[in-house]
Amino acid sequence: MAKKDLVIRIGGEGGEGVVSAGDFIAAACARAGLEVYTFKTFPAEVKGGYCMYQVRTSSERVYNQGDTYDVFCAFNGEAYELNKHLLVPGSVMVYDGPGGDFEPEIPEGVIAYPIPMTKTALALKSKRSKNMVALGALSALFNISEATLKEVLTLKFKKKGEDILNFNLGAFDEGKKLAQALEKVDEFRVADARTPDDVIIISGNDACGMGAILGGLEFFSAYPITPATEIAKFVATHIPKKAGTLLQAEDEIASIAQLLGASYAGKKSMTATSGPGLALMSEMLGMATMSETPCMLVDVQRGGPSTGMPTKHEQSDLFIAIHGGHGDSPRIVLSVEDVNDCVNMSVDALNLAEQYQCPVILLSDGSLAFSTQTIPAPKKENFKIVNRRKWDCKGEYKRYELTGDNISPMADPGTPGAQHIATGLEHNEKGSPSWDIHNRDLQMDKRYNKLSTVIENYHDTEIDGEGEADLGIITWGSTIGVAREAVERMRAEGMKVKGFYPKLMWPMPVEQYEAFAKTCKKILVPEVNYLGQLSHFIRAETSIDPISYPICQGLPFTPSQIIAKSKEVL
Amino acid sequence: MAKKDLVIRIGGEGGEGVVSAGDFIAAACARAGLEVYTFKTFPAEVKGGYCMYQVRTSSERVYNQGDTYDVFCAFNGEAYELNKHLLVPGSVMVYDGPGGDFEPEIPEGVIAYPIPMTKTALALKSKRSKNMVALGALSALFNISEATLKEVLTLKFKKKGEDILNFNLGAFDEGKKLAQALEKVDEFRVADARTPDDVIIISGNDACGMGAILGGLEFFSAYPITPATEIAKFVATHIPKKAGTLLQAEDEIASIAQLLGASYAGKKSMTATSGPGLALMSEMLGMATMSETPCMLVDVQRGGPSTGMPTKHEQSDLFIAIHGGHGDSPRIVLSVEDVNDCVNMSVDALNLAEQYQCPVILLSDGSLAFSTQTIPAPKKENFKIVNRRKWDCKGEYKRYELTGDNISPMADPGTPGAQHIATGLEHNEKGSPSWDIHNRDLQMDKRYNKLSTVIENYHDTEIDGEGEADLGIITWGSTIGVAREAVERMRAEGMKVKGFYPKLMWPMPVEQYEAFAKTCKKILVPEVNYLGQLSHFIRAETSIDPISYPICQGLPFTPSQIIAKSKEVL
Amino acid sequence: MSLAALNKVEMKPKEYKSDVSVVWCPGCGHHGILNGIYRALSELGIDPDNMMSISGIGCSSRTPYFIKSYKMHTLHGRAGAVATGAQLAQPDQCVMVTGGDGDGFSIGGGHMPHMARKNVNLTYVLFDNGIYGLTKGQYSPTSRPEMTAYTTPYGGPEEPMNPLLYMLTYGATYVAQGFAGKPKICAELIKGALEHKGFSYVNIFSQCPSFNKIDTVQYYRDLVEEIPEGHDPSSLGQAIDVARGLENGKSPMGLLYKVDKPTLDEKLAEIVTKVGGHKDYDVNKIVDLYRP
Amino acid sequence: MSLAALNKVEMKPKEYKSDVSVVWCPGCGHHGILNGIYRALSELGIDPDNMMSISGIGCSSRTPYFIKSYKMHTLHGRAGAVATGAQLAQPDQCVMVTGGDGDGFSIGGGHMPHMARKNVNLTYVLFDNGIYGLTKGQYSPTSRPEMTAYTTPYGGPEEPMNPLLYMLTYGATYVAQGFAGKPKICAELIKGALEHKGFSYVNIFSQCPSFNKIDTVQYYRDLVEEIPEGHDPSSLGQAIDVARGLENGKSPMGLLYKVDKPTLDEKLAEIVTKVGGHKDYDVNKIVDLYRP
Ligand SMILES: Cc1ncc(C[n+]2csc(CCOP(=O)(O)OP(=O)(O)O)c2C)c(N)n1
Ligand SMILES: Cc1ncc(C[n+]2csc(CCOP(=O)(O)OP(=O)(O)O)c2C)c(N)n1
Ligand code: SF4
Ligand code: SF4
Ligand SMILES: [Mg+2]
Ligand SMILES: [Mg+2]
Repeated sequence: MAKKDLVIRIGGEGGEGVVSAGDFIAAACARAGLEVYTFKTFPAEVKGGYCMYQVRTSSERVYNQGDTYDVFCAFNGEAYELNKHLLVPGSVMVYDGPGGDFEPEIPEGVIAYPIPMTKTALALKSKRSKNMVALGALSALFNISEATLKEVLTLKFKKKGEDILNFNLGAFDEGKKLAQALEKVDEFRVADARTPDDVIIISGNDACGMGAILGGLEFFSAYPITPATEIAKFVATHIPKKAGTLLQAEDEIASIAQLLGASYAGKKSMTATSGPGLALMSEMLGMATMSETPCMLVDVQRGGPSTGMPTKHEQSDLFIAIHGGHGDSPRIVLSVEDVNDCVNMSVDALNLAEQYQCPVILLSDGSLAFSTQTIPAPKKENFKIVNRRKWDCKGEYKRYELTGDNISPMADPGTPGAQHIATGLEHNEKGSPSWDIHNRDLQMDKRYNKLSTVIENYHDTEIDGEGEADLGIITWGSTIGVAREAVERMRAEGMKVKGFYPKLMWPMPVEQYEAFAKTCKKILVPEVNYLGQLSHFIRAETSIDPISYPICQGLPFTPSQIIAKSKEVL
Repeated sequence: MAKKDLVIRIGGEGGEGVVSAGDFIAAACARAGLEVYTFKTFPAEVKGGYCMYQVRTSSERVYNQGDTYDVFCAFNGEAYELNKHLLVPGSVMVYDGPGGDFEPEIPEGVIAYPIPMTKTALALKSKRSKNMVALGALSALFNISEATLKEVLTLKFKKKGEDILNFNLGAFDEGKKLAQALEKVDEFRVADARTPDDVIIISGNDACGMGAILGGLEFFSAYPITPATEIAKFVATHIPKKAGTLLQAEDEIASIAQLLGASYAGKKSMTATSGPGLALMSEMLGMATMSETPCMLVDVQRGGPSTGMPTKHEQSDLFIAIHGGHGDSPRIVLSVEDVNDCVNMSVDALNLAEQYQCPVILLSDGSLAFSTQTIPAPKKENFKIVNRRKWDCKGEYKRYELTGDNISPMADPGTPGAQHIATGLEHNEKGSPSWDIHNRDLQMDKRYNKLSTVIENYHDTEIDGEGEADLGIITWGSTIGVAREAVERMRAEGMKVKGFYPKLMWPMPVEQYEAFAKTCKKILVPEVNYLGQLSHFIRAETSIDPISYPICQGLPFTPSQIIAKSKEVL
Repeated sequence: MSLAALNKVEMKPKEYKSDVSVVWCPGCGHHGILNGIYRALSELGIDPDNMMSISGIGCSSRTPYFIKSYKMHTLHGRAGAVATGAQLAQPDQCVMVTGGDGDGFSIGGGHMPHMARKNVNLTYVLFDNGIYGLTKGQYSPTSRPEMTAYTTPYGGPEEPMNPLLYMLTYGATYVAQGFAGKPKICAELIKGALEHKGFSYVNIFSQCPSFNKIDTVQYYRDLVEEIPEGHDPSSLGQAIDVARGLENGKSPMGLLYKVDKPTLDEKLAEIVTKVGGHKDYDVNKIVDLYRP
Repeated sequence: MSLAALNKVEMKPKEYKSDVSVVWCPGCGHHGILNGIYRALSELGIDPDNMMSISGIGCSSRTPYFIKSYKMHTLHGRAGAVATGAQLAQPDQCVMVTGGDGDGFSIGGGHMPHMARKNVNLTYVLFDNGIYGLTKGQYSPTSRPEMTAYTTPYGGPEEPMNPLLYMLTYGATYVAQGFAGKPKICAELIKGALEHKGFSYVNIFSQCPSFNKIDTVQYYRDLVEEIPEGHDPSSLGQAIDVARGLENGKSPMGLLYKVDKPTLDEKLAEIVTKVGGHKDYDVNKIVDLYRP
């Protein structure tokens, strides 16, 4: 398979402009009509610490961050130390030298381009221009269109004034010159510009906010928490334009309580949090279930348990999302694969919450949260918006009426003649407390059975591949993108491999799982957590006996990891 | 099988003395050397409402509340209405009449004894003596030793003064006379007195408190919640005698936080709550896991989800107990069968928490909470008390040292030279924050692997029966006692049935489950919740494909229900 | 409330009774407070269709069941936070929270300051009986330390809190105190609270004869005294003084404090105005911001 | 603390530094507070083996890592509750909580009143920077409304709280305020707090140059002023007045309030004495109470 993509990784100290350099490259590539998938790791410390930004770009669809980098740009010695084990023959390193804080040893077969970034920046009398020097060099070395990059820089810096803009462009040019003075001996280059599709470039968190607003969100309350806070920032910036409301609550319990109040009062409402916040919300989620109040929650998963590894990637909240309440407390759980899903499935989640009058938890994760990706520009017109079923104002109003599909019409406060109570107590059709055993059966059945149509109403789980296979890969969340590439590459090697990529995690489309598994000799379930949480549910709910492949080191899978494991189990 | 037991049910209005009448019968039977198992349902309303107290007593071991009553004593019309469907030929009703608030219709074959309770009480000028009149009548009719009952009454009332005592004894005698004037046509009688074993009679909640104190509890903090609050009451009364500390916290989060602080500071600590409280504690339980702080928690389950049916019986917190935290957060989950277990397993739970330095959740349930039972008198001397492994004061102290068994010695504050941090962040052996991927693997493995010896260290799951069977019943919690009788009765009918009664719910002794299942053609799992929560874990963790039999109406199983279902599935 | 915006109805106090029968013990102070609420609603002519009654868990938190209105019976301690969301969602409706001392100041204590300082436009009526009634008699943050109760068989170890002083400190814009034994005064104070634009708090002493054996009707009757004439309810300083106790050591009954400040919904509406927001804004314009 | 009961050590301030390096941004006020803590510990000669440093989550909550002592880095908002348990378990040790305005008064706000009114014998040092530092700049309960921040791009809609007034209202028995720019005064106030028997609270203004762009060092320098001579720290009334602001509108720096009251551990010990409790009590006697 000819290599169509290029992966550039920049590593340095937080505050050295690593992130903005990466952002500029990503934006320039996107502007040039290429596909972009970025991946970042942030320092866990408050300031400083190692920070990494990786841009993968291609003229074809990019599904994940890639196996490793092709080009590594080292801003400092720490970054070099942390990344040198990945310098394999044929890979390229651009580094701060001479005059940086380290002297790299160049392994056999690795191509190294020294660019005196710090020295040049100091000569320009601004340490902060280091990243511009690097950017200029990278542009010249790897065919990242100078014109486009300069457009992007201009857009960014012109707000800050002509002087700042020109200074940065100047530093860029210095870097370019330094690179042009070197002899290029590698073959890596960013693909040529194409006519751009109708795309946007956006991070997972922003995309959740965007999806929610496209989905008709009217009320949002949350408490800040890494890595979910950017969703609140997006909504805070844009919801007032739609005359909607954003509150920063005093804690997560208050935020979901406010959500339920607003939802009861008729507004499409949501919150966003991460594992610790979800844990705190467990009790109130049960109230949403019992009172049948629409409730949409995004959980951007991070490394657990407890405070864990807050800035690290993990997919380990499936247990709490599905089982994390006392009593039998049904809910819908969705999980996104990529940034595009963040938009579309935020709409889905709001729709499902309204349609089924229950909690809907949308799982995202730490690596998607900050991954910027090019996605088709969403259009309001293309989304179907679902609103809660409203009372027809006929007869006596019963909030928990046993209807044919177990979904009872709602009546917002202010509706004449439909006064009723939303309650966390077991209740009869009218909402009055009831411990009658017959009523208990009816209402428990109602809350579960109304979800029986979720599976048929939601789109089928995607199957990647046809016919019989030796191996079927079932995975979820952002690991799907990794699996897609692994499957494609294995297939190219002649292996018979298929993929099954669920987005509706609960209720589980058991028949779809089983039908898929019937076509595969073995089932492998890679996921980024310790116990193999999806494997657990597959074993519990289906007849499939999967091979669980959990990893739990704070990093996403690479395609190669999945390929290697697939070969091992076959 | 000759009937050796007698079940007397009293029903009436909360406040009419139903509970104290039942308590007196239970105490008298226990004093007479009989086994006692009581069962109550309380009004959910603040005052008034239907209230039921049932005493099952026998000269042999009693495992559960029974299928139904033999004798029903109706204090009022509501109680009669709610219980008349259980009046079958041969059963007996004692009722308030003439002069009560209802006129019962006596079904064919039912024996009815009218006792004018209200009228007699009014004649005595104290409505409150109604229950004494009933007690006297029941004593005379069913051979409940008058002498013993009067001893019990004397113990109770003499504190309140000679007059009150004599008045009550007088009312008792009135009831006795009324009954003696009737012709006894049934054959029910309480078994004759025997030399009492060394027993106590105590409720499940009190027994949890007692076990904790026998287990060396030093610190208790909780927030009141039905049906767990009596545990705090017991501890509040008795822990100061041992110079221990009880706090009523401002909420459940504070109570488990205080617990962790005290435990870190070296004290054996616990809390007690019910489902909603457990949900609120989810986040802090993860902190206990991550910081490896001993943490013992009793969850007295009640009808969920949300506020649900707070005074009703349910076993539906297995999901949250095992899976209710974000991230992969290991813990130990135990579940009691009866009041005797409440004592013994509270000791176990404290021991395991200390030994494994992790959260231990002990599940009890609403019907056990208030069920008083005769149990062997526990003796301090018979309990093995486990304390946390202490640092040997040699070398450098590392809080999270990777030892052979993955259990690291602890050092209480005040220990010279062992300053360290307990943290919810991922950390290295010394406790410093670490995102190193190798360290991450080691510490995740440590937290899970240290629990790998729990199964071998805890006693094996009891198997009821030998050899091959057509049906194996696996159940948990107070349903075990019901299954025991069902199995016994089915066996007496010649059916080949066995039982498997786990008390260690997590980690699951998978091999024991599977070995048991191998000896049974079919496996039936009755449990009082909606989804079949234990069945879920059996399907997920073992190769067994059980027949799930969940009921969820706020009431415990009866032996007959299990027998009927067993016959159905065979 | 913005009562002006609401259409008025003519209903007698007893017409505000729902068809759920009141479950409280005979002699419970909560009965008196409920009567005060009925009367206040009637005097203001509040339309039950435009009212939301919201509560947590406790005997007092059963109140919404007994009132004709839209209502939520939520979780222990969370009524205020739920009501904040409901109020912001429907800023023109009348929102009333009812609940107990435990519900409000123990488990719910973390939400109180924020509701108050944000000046959420709702009325909070706290049924203060110095005990956990529903769970059968544990001490609460307002219990006197000499009380022996469920978990304090040897007496309580804590100083009680002062709800009025808390609320003034938190920035509540209407603070008053009543006593269940004086339903007319209760009605008056609740009426004032409902009329007030902003966060209004009414603390009402309420005896729990079943579980609080020391704070009897008579105890409360002796404890309270009407705030002396001449008190200036616009002065926070004076209000704080009165909240700390009248000169004769009694607990004040009446209106301590009332001030006008912008409410949270008003401030949020200002933001919408500032950005020129409206329901029909074309959200595709937001998408456009993310084109490369 | 019952410092008397602790053995004293001779250690220089810098000897209290742990071997974990400080991670805060250059210019962060938290550095100054930490220095104040080191100095106070040194002056009191506190033995690190007999001290517990406890925190929640936030930049400020990283403090325990930098101090030689036993320590816990707990959950966001829960440090006070954890410390309450730790203090009661080891009443003779020195317990200090450090944390931020968000940690203490937003998510942790529900625990504050109870710790204070129970007079838990510990010291709470609150690093008040009017912002959520660790999560990169959202408004906190002490942020000024004019601040535009992460979730308030159009300005904040809320009135800030007054930590000093809260703590006085809650019944803290020692209340003081400092400013990170004055580490000596901080040291003095923290020292007094650690010496105080009972719940002591020290609020310290601390600039966050990275995310709070309006509450600069200069802003705080202009904001604070030492409490005028003649202030009587035993008078709650005076303390409340000062907490509401000095006459010239400035924020008070110094000791506002100090009073002696029995601590929670003392009161619980009294109960033990009352029942004649001791470690060797024969628990079988409790079992005997349940014989039929
Ligand atoms: C999370 C949670 N914890 C505990 C409880 C149990 N609970 C119900 S009401 C209550 C206290 C009630 O006291 P208060 O709020 O003063 O109301 P009152 O009954 O006195 O009117 C408690 C502790 C609960 N329902 N939920
Ligand atoms: C349950 C939970 N919610 C949210 C967070 C995220 N979080 C961490 S620190 C913090 C606020 C920190 O602000 P502050 O306490 O003022 O300390 P500072 O960083 O300003 O010193 C938040 C919201 C968390 N860790 N846990
Ligand atoms: S228990 Fe107390 S508060 Fe509850 S209804 Fe009865 S008297 Fe009222
Ligand atoms: S972010 Fe602010 S509070 Fe945190 S270390 Fe930096 S300056 Fe200090
Ligand atoms: Mg109360
Ligand atoms: Mg802060």
